[in-house]
Amino acid sequence: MNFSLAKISFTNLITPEFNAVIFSVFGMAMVFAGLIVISIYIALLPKILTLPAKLKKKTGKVNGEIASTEQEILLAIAVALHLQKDFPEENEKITWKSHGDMDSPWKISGRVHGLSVRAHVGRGILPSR
Amino acid sequence: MNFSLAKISFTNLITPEFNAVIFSVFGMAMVFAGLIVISIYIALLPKILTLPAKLKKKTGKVNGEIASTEQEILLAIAVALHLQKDFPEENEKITWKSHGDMDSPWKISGRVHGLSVRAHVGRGILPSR
Amino acid sequence: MNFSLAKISFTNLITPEFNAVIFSVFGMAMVFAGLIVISIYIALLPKILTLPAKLKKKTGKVNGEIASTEQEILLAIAVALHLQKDFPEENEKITWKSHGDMDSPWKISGRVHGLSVRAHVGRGILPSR
Amino acid sequence: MTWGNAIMIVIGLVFIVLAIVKDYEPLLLVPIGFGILIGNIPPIANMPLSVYDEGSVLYYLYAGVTKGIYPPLIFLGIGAMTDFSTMLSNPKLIMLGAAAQIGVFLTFAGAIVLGFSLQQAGAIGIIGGADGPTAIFLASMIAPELLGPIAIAAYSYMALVPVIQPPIMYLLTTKAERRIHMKPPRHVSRRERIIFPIVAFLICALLAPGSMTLLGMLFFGNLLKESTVTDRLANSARNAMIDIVTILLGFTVGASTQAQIFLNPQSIFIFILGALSFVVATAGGVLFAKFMNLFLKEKINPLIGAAGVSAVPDSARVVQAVGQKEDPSNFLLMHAMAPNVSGVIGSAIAAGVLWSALGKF
Amino acid sequence: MTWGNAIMIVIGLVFIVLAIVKDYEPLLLVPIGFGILIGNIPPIANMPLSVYDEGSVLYYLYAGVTKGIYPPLIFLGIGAMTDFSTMLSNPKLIMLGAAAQIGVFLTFAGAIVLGFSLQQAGAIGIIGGADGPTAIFLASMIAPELLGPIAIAAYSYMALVPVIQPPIMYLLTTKAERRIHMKPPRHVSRRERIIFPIVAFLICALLAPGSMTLLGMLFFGNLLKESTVTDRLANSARNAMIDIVTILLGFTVGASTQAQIFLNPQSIFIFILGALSFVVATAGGVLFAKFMNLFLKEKINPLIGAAGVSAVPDSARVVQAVGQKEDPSNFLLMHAMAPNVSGVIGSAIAAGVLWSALGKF
Amino acid sequence: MTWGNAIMIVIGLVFIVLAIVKDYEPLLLVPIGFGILIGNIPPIANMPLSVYDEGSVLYYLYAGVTKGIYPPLIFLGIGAMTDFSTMLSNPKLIMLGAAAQIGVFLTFAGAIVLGFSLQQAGAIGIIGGADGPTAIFLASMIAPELLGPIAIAAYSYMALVPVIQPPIMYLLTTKAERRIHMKPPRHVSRRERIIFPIVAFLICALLAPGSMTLLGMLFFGNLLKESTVTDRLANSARNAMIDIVTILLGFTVGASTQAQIFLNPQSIFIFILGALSFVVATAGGVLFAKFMNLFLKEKINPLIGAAGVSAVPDSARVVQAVGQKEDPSNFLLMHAMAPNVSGVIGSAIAAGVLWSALGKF
Ligand code: NA
Ligand code: NA
Ligand code: NA
Repeated sequence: MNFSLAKISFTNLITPEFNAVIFSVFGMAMVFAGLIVISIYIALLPKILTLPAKLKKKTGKVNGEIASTEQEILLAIAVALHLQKDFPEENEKITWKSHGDMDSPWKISGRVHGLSVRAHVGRGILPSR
Repeated sequence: MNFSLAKISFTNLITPEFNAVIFSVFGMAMVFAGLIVISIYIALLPKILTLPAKLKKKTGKVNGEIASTEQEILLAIAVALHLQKDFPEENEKITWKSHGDMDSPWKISGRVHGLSVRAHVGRGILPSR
Repeated sequence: MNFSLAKISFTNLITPEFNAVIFSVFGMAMVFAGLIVISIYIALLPKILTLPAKLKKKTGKVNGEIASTEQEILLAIAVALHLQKDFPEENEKITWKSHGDMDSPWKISGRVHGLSVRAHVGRGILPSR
Repeated sequence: MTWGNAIMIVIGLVFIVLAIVKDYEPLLLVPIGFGILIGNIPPIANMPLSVYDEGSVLYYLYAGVTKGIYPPLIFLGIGAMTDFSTMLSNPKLIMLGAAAQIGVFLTFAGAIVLGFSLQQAGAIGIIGGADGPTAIFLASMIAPELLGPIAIAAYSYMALVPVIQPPIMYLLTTKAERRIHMKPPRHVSRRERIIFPIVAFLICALLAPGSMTLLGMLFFGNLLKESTVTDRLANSARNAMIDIVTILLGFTVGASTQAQIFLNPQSIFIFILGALSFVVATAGGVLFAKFMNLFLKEKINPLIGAAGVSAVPDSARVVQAVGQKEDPSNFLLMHAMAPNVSGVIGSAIAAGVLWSALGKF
Repeated sequence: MTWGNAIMIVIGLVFIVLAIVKDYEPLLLVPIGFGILIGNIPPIANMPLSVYDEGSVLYYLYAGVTKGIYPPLIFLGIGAMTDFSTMLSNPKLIMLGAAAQIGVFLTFAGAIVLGFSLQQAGAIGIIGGADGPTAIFLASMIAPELLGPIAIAAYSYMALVPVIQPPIMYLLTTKAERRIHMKPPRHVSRRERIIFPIVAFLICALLAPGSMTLLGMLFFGNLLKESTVTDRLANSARNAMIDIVTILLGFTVGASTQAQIFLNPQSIFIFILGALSFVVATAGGVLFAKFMNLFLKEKINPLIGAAGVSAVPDSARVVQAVGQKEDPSNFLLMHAMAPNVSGVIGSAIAAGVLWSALGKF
Repeated sequence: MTWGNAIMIVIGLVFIVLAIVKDYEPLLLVPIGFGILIGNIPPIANMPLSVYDEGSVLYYLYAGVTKGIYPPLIFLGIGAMTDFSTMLSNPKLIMLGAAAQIGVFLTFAGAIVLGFSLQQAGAIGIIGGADGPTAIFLASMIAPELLGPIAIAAYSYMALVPVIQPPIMYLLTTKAERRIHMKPPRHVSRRERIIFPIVAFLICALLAPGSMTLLGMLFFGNLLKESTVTDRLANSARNAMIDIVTILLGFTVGASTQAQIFLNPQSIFIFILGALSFVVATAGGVLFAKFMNLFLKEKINPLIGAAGVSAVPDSARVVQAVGQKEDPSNFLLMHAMAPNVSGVIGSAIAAGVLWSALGKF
């Protein structure tokens, strides 16, 4: 607050306690370091991600997911019909999650089914979709 | 925080100041009490709700609501036409309530009309709709 | 809080420290003053707003905005096609602003173009639309 | 459980029933009503549950009321909802919103006569402004000890506008007056609507700086709406934000009505004065409209003067309903919106004047 | 960076992976998981960064947890989402939500045996309520020093419900029992749904005033939803409001798990007790359903007893999945919702009882 | 009313006009502009109205600024909006976002030369980061006394990016360079987008823990978005939440510009340094792109270096506009987004470094 023109001086940059020039260079170095590491990581990521797929191919693991989609659809139809029949007015309000204006009985039944599946089927660490 | 294996003992459960066993039983009793009362109340509710309807039948009160729907529709048309004519661009922005992205002039006119009606028509404590 | 019937008296209105009657009159005057000034200002506003338009007519400034609409449309088509081609899945997620569920690539390209225009074209203080 | 608590719980239930069955200001009465229930569950000694127990959850949520934070936020949302077009198209009608503030100052005087302190009288008077947030804001600033009863009185009477106003309107107008048709307002340009909130704010704030907080937010919200370049902000302000604040404000104000604090002769006087203030304000608006008609060529329908009390938008709807009963082809709603919104500005100015004169700084 | 921090960061990553890949409670596990990452970045001495450093941003955001403000707001949103219809149509099933609370009190006793203080034991016990917000609320009130581990345990096990419950359900039921079909619930009128939250609140609050804050908000939210006249409020409560609070709660709870504070024998015991409490609660629900069947003509499928632990709506889904595996034509989801939501009420009552007995006032 | 207040009110009006007519950052300039109006209404002695009066409403709302709470919340919302795809598809371009931070450190040095304290110089330097929330956050942490001018300078220049940048871009590039076409970025998988925010956060936080609060929120928001299982949270974060915080932040920052505090030689120096920092940052980005071209086979269009200052997304648009003027078939927008968002990360790291070195702990 106590600001005056008299204070203007290039000698302010380097004092015994703080060398602003060296600090600024160090600061820029940190910024570059952070972004370079991110950059390298991004460049490598696709290769890392395809690694498990390659390994998987070798082990030749086959899981039962292929047929499950059709099953899931049938199940969803069943749930939807059931809800329609017993709760003609309420059929979109099953749980608080379904009330979030975005979930349909279809999605729920998908999740319910996914539940019964998820313990048995080995998937990759992250979905490939 | 000063946690040690030496403290582990079943005698902790019953001390002169606090009997955890009795308290736990009491706690479960409270949980059951609350939910049993709610349960009884729910079981009785439909019967309570039909009570006034039965009493009403006896008194045989007739109100003028039957014809009012048609009137209300006519009124709504009138308001809508009026708004259309005089405020072609603004006709959905009458009041701050109507601006809440959900009310149309139709609904407002319904409410306006409802207003003139509501002092005269006796309704049940809760709407039957 | 220490409320008693004994305190009820018209003499409360005018005490040496505070004359409630005069204050109330003053208060009403302030309310009227505020709303009268607003009222006058509103009455004058349309005339004030047409003033620059009249002055403009005299200076007869012509700007290049006429042809720009067509150009802008062409540009928008180009951007849209480009996005479609290179980012079939992502074409609505260019910037954080565009992600606000309201902007399309069309609008963005309009803004981009508007940008190149706005330094050169003199507009009125407020848009005439 | 004392009898007082039981009475208050019944009142809370009445609020909820009125809101749901009669559709009286449900956005306010449901939260307040349920809040009254929670506020009158008999407390456990030393357990921090109520809005008055420092450290309880309700205490923190109630801080938005005691610190006066919720009302300006509500005004921000209201500003982002309000269309000032009709007011801009017919500036004469603004006067009616000023005239209705007579209710504020007569009630203020009445409360002084009844022995209330000046600060308390000011806060009670503003009930006549028929604006819940304004009443809560002023009370929290100059008479926090009366916040509960004042808030409840203000919101109750706002909900009862369709019951309170019509008799007065009939009493003070002739059948011929009630049948006056008014010509449709002119179109208002976008420019006018953008410039209005800025200039109106400067006028009000320079005249009555005490009204700055409330009117600043109101006009700021309106600018967000009218500028159109800040649509997304206006949208969030008039939806998520105002809804959340309305819930918390209504609920905690309701919860502040513990019988032990609420049921006393003072509160009864406040309720009587509050009813009176609505009557006076309505009469003030209607009579001033008749007075203006003495000088105007194009007569005003004096019914719309009743909308000057604000209670947006209910009193405008009452005007519409009463006018239409007399002549089904008469549509006064749009005309009534002008005094209605100017009544909001009028009471905020009145609150600002009262605050700057009476605030304990 | 200590080994502890590294371990915690791995745990945070596991949470995120479980949420994204396995779809286990992602709305909670993603914020908590990322919070764990931020909480275990090695701090710079004296720099206000963590939730424990007064004046840091996270400290202020974490105040909503330590003051117990976020949980009631989440209950408000949950109330505005929950449909109590199935519960209203079959009041018998409510008992199952009570029976499952045995998990709370047995764990409470177990924690006392292990040498925890009464307050700590109460807060640990409530993990068995399988309700994150309830657990956080009670812990913040009576044992704030254990808030972190309790919250993490509660949410972890809620997410693991599909893993923990099925074995117990199979163990305690016969194939025939798992195949019991239940007849579709009757239709519930709008009136019943409107009156329910009001009366249920009064019952719970009068019996256990300590449950007032949580249940008040739950039923208030439900009234906003069911009254239909306050639709816009209910809508904002169950969307913008609950989302924002969920983000802040999950994130700051996660950030409170600094290894230095979190990794100690106590936390391990809490995790063991927590797992135990879920097992006991599930067993309690299932066994009580079998007990009820001794007296009922229309038999209950005892699987739905497992939904009494709450963990809405995951445990109801588990019931559906297990039931359907036995008989693909059996749809238990709707029936399981009744004990599921009554379990929420049951644990809130239990929390109220524990709070009023053990609170340090 | 002093002359100073009148000048500030005119500045506020200019901000609003620029926002509405010129469409310069309206989401920020409208709230700030209206805030300036309210901050410069002459105060009434002893009446708690301004952001500096303890107990006033604006004081409480301004606490989100002084405590540094709003900026991380805004970063949360920005994270939930930002698509890092282009950056992921072309990691080389990230360097440009680092190079542009030279503006921060040169301005820092310049401010020290002008006699500002180290802390003040750091806070002034970050204006060159061209990120409003970052500038406000750092200023509130290390030089709160300069918060007003720094915030206004940062936002003003961000709004003026289309005016400040083009001349520098023309000056430092040849016509041929401006015409360089870049090949469309490759497709980025969902996995990459999910993993990115987690790893990037860990890298930044371990290198510069001071950047943890801002970048933690940014990447957390992005994870909420990209994980897709937390869609509803991301949605509320990037709509209702960020809008409400933006309104309150802009409005109260504007209201903090009382002429008495704001109009002084210091502020003028800050504005000069701020303008300088934008110029230096732009030059840094452009020149570094040319430097990179010395080594690259596929040349970068050096214009996109200007987007490294961040000012998301305006500087990317400027790049697009300038590039297209030279060659209408050249679409640089997508390419410019990479340095643009990496510039946000870069300034947050710079802020973290300055904070940890200069913070008064
Ligand atoms: Na009023
Ligand atoms: Na439970
Ligand atoms: Na930047």
